[in-house]
Amino acid sequence: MTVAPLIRVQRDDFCLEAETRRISAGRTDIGAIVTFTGLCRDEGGALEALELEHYPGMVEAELERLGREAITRWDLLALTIIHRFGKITPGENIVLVAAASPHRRAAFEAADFLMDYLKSSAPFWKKEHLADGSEGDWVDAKAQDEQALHRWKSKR
Amino acid sequence: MTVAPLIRVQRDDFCLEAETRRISAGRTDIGAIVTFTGLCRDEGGALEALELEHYPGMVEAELERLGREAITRWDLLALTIIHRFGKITPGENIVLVAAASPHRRAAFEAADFLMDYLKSSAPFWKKEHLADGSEGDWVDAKAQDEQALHRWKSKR
Amino acid sequence: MKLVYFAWVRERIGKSDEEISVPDNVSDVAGLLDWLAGKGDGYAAALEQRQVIRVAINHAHVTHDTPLPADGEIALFPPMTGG
Amino acid sequence: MKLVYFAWVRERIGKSDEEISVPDNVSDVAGLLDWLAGKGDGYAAALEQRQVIRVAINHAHVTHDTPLPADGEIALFPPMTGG
Repeated sequence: MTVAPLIRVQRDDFCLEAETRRISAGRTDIGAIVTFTGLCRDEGGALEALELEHYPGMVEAELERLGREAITRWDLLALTIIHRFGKITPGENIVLVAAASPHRRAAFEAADFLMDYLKSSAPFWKKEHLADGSEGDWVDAKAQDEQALHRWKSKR
Repeated sequence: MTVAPLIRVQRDDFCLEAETRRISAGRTDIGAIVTFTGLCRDEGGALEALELEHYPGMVEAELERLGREAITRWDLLALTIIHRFGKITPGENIVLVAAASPHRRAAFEAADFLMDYLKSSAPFWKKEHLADGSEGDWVDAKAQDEQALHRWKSKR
Repeated sequence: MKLVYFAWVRERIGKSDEEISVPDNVSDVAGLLDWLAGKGDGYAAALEQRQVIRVAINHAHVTHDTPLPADGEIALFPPMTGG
Repeated sequence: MKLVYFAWVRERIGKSDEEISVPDNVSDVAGLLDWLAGKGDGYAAALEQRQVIRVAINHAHVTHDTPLPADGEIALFPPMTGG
């Protein structure tokens, strides 16, 4: 049976428990589920909110492509990627990756891989709204996020 | 503020959502939460249940020691380790590790580290109950679990 | 051909999308960026640091040496900051 | 001194714990295992592959060359299989 990634791009929040239950319900072949939840930080109080812009259509296609690549590289039984857009305040969820496998290493590596690639290739852009009421800047892409991709090119 | 690991060794199941909410509730400095959930597999239908024996007192001390080591090595804002004992049937949860950090790499590495060490140094032993009604064997420790520890000795 | 813009590329150009017809001598992405940069101050500001501009053709990432398609949607945007 | 046993070490010895007094010439963990193995068939079976037996003194892992404490709890068990 080929595993297909579940991709959702939405304004609303998600529920970690609901997503892992959706993955594990009624099955007895999963040994490990790794979840990554990315949250909005307030940057020491300076940030009021993040506004996440996205490219509808391309986002879904890109997450689907990354999800399928992870399924090809690791022995996954289920994979969920949820990314929010719109205005998100500190403490709120931004992104969820959940990877299930018979074994822990595959689940860890797939979730880690997806977060690295998602940062650099899923068409989202974050704009800051500052706590002092001023309009902040667009968040700069980090060089370290690009460098993180090299970790996956030497492997396998 | 020094972070203390939350350790629980219990017969009852746990709730992933409740544990991550306990970690993130009311705070705005967490950027990443990685959770690992280990589940009981049925080994292709051969397994009816696992019986987990543990060494009360030492288990808590050992998980606390591992948790504190992770907090020393990585920039963690919260850490939860829950391990069940007793009879666990296929599809049920066995273990949860949840690590929260400002940054994703620390959360991933700490959860990964803890699962590797927990396997080889937390005093739990699994006995199989087979689906055909016979008493199964004690699960053998895997050489690959010992080898996995070397990953953490070259780093840092 | 439809162009779509995101984040500060969109803000500097001052619109989120437009239909354009490119001259015959513009054959690849780099050529398109050069030609657009000459269309006005907003375009020039958006495309000032040409090398950081990311491009997608019909929802797939492409490099600047990619030939332009006969038709479709071309997106210009800054490096992505999702996750 | 209190000895506690787990998993198949417990099953083979046939009890989960016992109080013992070790002879004066038994000074470290390896010596304790040798001495215990001579206490009967169950002990001999449990301790047959001496090198795989893991030992904890007062809830902390120790190696076989560790001196015995004056008092406390010594646990013998197989390699752990939690997680």
